[in-house]
Amino acid sequence: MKLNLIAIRRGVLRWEGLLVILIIAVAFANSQLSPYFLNTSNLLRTTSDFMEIGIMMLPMVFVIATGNIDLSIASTLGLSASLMGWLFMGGWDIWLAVLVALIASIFAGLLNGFLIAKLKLPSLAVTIGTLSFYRGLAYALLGDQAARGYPESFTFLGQGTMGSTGIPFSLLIFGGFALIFGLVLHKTTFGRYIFAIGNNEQASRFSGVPVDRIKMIIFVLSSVMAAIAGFILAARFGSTRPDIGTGLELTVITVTVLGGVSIFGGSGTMIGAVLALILVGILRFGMGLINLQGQVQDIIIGLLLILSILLPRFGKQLASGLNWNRGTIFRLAGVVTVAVLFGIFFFWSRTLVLAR
Amino acid sequence: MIAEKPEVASPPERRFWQIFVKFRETGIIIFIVLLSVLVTLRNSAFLSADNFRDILLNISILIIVALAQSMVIITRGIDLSVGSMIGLTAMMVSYTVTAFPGMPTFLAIPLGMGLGAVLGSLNGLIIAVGGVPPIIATLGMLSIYRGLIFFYSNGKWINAFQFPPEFRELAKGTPILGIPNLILFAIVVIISVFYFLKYTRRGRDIFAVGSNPDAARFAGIQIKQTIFTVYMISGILCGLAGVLWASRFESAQTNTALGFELQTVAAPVVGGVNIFGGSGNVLGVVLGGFLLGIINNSLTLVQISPFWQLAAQGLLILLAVVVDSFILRRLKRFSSKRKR
Amino acid sequence: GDPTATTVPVATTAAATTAAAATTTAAAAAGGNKTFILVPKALGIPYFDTANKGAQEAAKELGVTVTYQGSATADATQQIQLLNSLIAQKVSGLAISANDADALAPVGKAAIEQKIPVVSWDSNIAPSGRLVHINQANAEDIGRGQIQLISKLIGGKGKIAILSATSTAPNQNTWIGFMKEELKKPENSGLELVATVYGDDQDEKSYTEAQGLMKTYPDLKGIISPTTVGIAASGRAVTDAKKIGQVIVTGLGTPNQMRTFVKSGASPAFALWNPGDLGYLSIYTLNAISTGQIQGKAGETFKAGKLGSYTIDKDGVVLLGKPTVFDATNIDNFNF
Amino acid sequence: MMAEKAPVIKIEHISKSFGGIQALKDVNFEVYSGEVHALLGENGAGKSTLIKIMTGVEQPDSGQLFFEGQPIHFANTKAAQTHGIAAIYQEPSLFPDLDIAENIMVGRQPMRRRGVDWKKMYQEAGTLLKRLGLSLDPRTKARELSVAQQQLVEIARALSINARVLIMDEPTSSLTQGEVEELFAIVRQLRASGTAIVFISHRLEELFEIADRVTTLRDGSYVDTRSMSNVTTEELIRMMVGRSLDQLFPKQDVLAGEVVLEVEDLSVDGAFSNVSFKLRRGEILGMAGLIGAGRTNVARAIFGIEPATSGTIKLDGKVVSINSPEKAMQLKIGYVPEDRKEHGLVLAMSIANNITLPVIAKFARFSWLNKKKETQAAREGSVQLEVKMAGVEQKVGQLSGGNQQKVVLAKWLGTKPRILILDEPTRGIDVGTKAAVHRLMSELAAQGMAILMISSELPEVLGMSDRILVMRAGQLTGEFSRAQATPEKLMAAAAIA
Ligand SMILES: Nc1ncnc2c1ncn2[C@@H]1O[C@H](COP(=O)(O)OP(=O)(O)OP(=O)(O)O)[C@@H](O)[C@H]1O
Ligand SMILES: Nc1ncnc2c1ncn2[C@@H]1O[C@H](COP(=O)(O)OP(=O)(O)OP(=O)(O)O)[C@@H](O)[C@H]1O
Ligand SMILES: [Mg+2]
Ligand SMILES: [Mg+2]
Repeated sequence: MKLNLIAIRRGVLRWEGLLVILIIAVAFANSQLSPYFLNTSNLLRTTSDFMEIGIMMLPMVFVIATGNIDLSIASTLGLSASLMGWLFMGGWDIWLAVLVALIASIFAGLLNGFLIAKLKLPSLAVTIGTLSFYRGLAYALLGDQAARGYPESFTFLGQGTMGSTGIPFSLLIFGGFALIFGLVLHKTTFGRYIFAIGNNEQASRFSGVPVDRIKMIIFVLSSVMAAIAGFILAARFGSTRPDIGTGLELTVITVTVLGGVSIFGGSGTMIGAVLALILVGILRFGMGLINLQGQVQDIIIGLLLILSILLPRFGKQLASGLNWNRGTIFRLAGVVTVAVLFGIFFFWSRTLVLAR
Repeated sequence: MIAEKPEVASPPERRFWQIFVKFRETGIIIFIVLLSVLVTLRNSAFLSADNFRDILLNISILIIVALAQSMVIITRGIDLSVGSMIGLTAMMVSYTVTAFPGMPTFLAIPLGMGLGAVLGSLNGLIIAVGGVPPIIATLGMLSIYRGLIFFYSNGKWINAFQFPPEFRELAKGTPILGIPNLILFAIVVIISVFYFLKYTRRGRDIFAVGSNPDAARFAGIQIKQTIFTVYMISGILCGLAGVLWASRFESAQTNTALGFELQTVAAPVVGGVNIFGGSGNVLGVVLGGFLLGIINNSLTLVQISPFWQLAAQGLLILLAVVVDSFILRRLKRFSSKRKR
Repeated sequence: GDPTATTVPVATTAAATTAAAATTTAAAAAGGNKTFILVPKALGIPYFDTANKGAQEAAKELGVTVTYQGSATADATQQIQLLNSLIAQKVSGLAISANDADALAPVGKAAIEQKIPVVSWDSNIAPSGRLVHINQANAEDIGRGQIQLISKLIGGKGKIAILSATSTAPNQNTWIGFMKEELKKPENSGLELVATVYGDDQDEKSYTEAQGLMKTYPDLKGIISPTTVGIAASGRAVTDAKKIGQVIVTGLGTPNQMRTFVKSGASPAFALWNPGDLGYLSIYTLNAISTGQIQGKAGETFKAGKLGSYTIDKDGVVLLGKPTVFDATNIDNFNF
Repeated sequence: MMAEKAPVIKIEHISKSFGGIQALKDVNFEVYSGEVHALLGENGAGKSTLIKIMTGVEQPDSGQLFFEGQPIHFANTKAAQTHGIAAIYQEPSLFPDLDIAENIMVGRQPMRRRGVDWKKMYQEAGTLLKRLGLSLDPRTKARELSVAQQQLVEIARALSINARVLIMDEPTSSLTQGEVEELFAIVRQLRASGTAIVFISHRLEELFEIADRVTTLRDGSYVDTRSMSNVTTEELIRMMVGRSLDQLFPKQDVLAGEVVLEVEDLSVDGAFSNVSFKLRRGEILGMAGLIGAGRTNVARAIFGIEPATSGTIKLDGKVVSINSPEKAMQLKIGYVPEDRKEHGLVLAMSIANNITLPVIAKFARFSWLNKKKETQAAREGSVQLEVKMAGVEQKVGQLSGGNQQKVVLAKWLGTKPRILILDEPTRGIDVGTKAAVHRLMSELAAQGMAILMISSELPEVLGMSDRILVMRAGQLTGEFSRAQATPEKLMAAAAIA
């Protein structure tokens, strides 16, 4: 029994451990490759580039842990920021505008939640629809205009730092929320319900878990946090255009699953997600410092995502000994041949045109 | 009250009333008809043969890829890398045909499909053999393949004037009855996929694996091979789509088909493919793609303010999904009442 | 901007004097081991790559290093991330084509505070976030020029439509504004602007929009598309609809993309400046600031190699010149 | 006769462990063609694991498998299938989205030149279903089937393989007598034609009816193999449990109290109609019926899962509307569903978390969890039901089928309901535990709980109920007092006229 418990704990800890090791490795590599990496003010400044992602990631952990997905967050971000900007341009007080936009985001979340929890539509289908719908509303509001001229009290949200420490104010906001979301997920009945629903929604329902209500709450949370991220991003930009934050949802999902939250629902930790955010953050920053092109950076993040899951499994297989029968060798030879042929064609054909 | 997964693909029925009831696509067809009537009232050009041909042209590539996407979704997977695979094969094929203007242009098709097969197989290996969850694997490959386009081309696009003139005929030529090749390709793919899914064991395995993977293991179905196959097919069809894309738009750019994956997921979802795997059928996907095509086409025809177009598009997709599920539920209730 | 563009040349000073004023000594000697960064809106776009060619030419002449660094997609968030890592490296200067004029201002300001000179080119940064903006062409010239061009091509009479990039692209909107001004003139009374649509700078969407225009307005005579993606897509849509000669396409495009359509008559003429010169001028301007020849104040004058002398106007804008009109007679002299 | 031929399957010194749990220790087993060989053992004894090794689902840690005398290794189920080994697993494993015919034929669909021959497939499936006495359209989706119907489809699948070895892991656990008879008739035919059959059941009387020999496992170890003709029930139990057992249906006589639940004209469209009955304090009300009679649907309606479309439910004389399980639980109703895998348990969560799920709020202050209290309660619940486990932190999915069922019971007893609905409560539970569960039910009733027990096992219904309702095709067709009820009367009321 002892043995078994240890095995269980190790299973949970392994992922976070791997992330910590990766973070240390990347940090070390960065400090070797660039003299500018280990510089507090540089690190702090780049932190604020990732806070909106982080803030949206927190409820995304909830959403994915229940076995759902929310593709509409970046659009909700855009809608809230645009509504705020639109009201502000219409002469409203900025904080009143923020409040109204925040309320609007609750409705956005309620619509998602209603369609998913009450009408039992798949979250992917619903949020693909609201992805266009909410972004579309942002365009309808601002059209070809940009909202600008926000007061400094507002831009402080995204640009301000804590006194002379250089710690971005948005980092504080994120840290506070991360703590709350983490505790809710791991220490409360709400968190327990999330995991139960993610593992077996029907059994949860049969056990009296208020499945629909919890889903509603989670999707509302997701939208509200997206709105908050929207205000911070608008504050950081000092302006709002209706396309603000387009495409961020994929980054948020990438970070969440890299953090070990099972895409099928039912498992994951908040610490893992935060560690993944740190990992992606310092990796991006480091790659920027050594002047890797944007696309190359994307390739590396993509590889990281895949290899972080692939390599541990592969290692385990190697450790337990590969079964070198003829079938395996044939297949391996086939794969290698195809890969080599593809590689040759790839490099040869590109020179044909590029050389001209 | 329990969550019921939407249910699809019905076998032939004997009793007359059940044909209508069990016909999964009723909802979407009603929606298409309603939308068409409304649009025609605003602009009668909508109903013209010309416009109809344009809609079909515009959705042909989407349907080809959406069918591949559906097969992946039926196995409980998703392929987010389709846009990047299309872009990469489009670029590589375009480079090749411009480098060898003398080569018979139809060879571009097998070339594209072959390249696509390699890309899809890599996805398949990572997912089926490596055990990486599909959404993670293909999210990663989305960036990787897109990055490779950039690396491959060094940012150099291929423009219309660089292609051999016959290359555009690949998609736009009209050898049979004046129907453009592009539509013919789509029809061939639709029929092939239908046959594959309905009449081959491997095709049936796809449904079995998606419906209950544990049971599939007990039943001795080759799960890994099945999963590998759908991703490889996805690659092959993306390769075909890449060639057609380059031919139709007469250009290969670093951002070709960027973001296309969302549409290829939307079409099956609107067409009733169960996003949790196990069910879905070809007709639904085709209708789903058709509906998306109509929405895009009609938004330009009804002269809705361009600032409202995106919102209208999202709203219509939402409505389609909701209306479909309502009609489905109504029909189910009706059929269960009649059973008694 | 890159006419696929997003941001605005705020200033529209028609009176900018590009003519030679006081000449400053050539900056070539002052190069040293400076590293300037040329930041496009995104990588993998030929227009910007051409600008980079010009920038490299300038670098060679000046004896500095110019690195071409961009994000994967044309997105302000990514661009800010990139700029932050560039600032951290303490590069010698930044020349940025901004994805969002306002959003990039704070980070530009931060760079300037750290003594890293910032200029924007092609697509403006709000004045607080850059020292100088290098404007490819005067917005009013572009806007009015487009109308004059289409009027000539369709014989001064008929329905026309505009196919723009995204509805949020401010420079497109500024140009469209001047087009509408120009249309009010009596000599253009025969032209009727029936619609403005947006192709979002996506090939596919632009194509569909152009198709839609021809269907909704069967007697459409011309399409103006002040964006490289849109004009090429329109050319193709007109060709595919077999309406060459009936519907004339013009706007802003690159010669390579438009070559086929110029020759087929789908788009007999269109305009653009030389992006290579734009990159060239940007690096010269940056170098002039970096070496202290100028501060970026209005009225300062500097020499930019083969392009001659430039003066900074009162909005901190340097104007490259007038756009070139490409047609069948000259298109084969250009390759970008 | 058996001594001359080699056994079709022979297992020698097989051991298997999962993580820290030793499921099988040095087990021997063999089965000859033309023999029905029963496997017997308590829940968690290792029966299912043993057959999974025979079918290639699991790989043994050590030991050897022989097929017709030759050593062999099944790397996967396909390999075992090609050797003619077919199996029905304990948990129904159908494809919910496929129709019955395809579930039966999956991977072996009849082919013609132009691909899968659907017509032939429906014909063959229809014939098989008829043979099993199942009047279902082979085009019906498996999703729409009840657990028992699913089990029958599984049996049809195994039969359609024409296997040399047919392995059945508790195929009868949710079948009623009629279906069991039909199944046994087929098994006898197969035995006569030389098929080797491995049969697992916790219903000892079935073993006496069908099995030739029986092998008993205890705690993963081999105990003995005996011929059924010279073994008694008591001996079997002693081999299984290691001790003898007292009474099997220890029903205490209680005086039923006031009516707590009254159902009037309850109907759910398409499922059942006009069901009326009363349930009293301290009473165990049995509910019998054939498969698909609608008993489960009645329970689901009362528990608010699929609310009634008409009719009323009264609690303590007051009309209540129950439209969700949450509401039902507030009214102190509990429901142990028949499908434990889908509805009863969250397999990937721990035993503790499963047991406390319905009452988790009780272990929290301002929703802040007190894990110590929770674990304590879970431990008590699982000890009471004798769950065989490594600890309450163990995942429920790792437990044997019977032990999973005990966790479901522990979970609902933990809610301390006034009215407990049990849907096939002892499905897959071994005799020893079954007796314990029955004793517990009896005690709970004596303490004043009202129990509605749906069961397809006639002896259980007869042995445990104070009163028995019988359903047929969505209607109540009979009510019997404990004294009146006989198997014949119940069957007559349940059978389709
Ligand atoms: N996948 C698994 N992981 C961990 N433990 C397992 C697993 N499968 C079985 N076990 C353990 O192995 C032991 C034997 O289980 P098995 O399912 O073979 O029992 P069984 O005899 O079939 O019981 P039942 O009559 O309840 O079906 C049990 O203790 C069980 O907890
Ligand atoms: N999980 C479920 N979801 C939807 N419908 C169900 C479910 N379970 C049962 N049903 C429906 O209820 C019908 C009646 O079966 P039910 O299980 O109520 O009968 P029963 O008398 O309890 O028989 P059984 O002995 O099979 O449990 C089934 O044929 C099935 O269509
Ligand atoms: Mg078992
Ligand atoms: Mg039942």
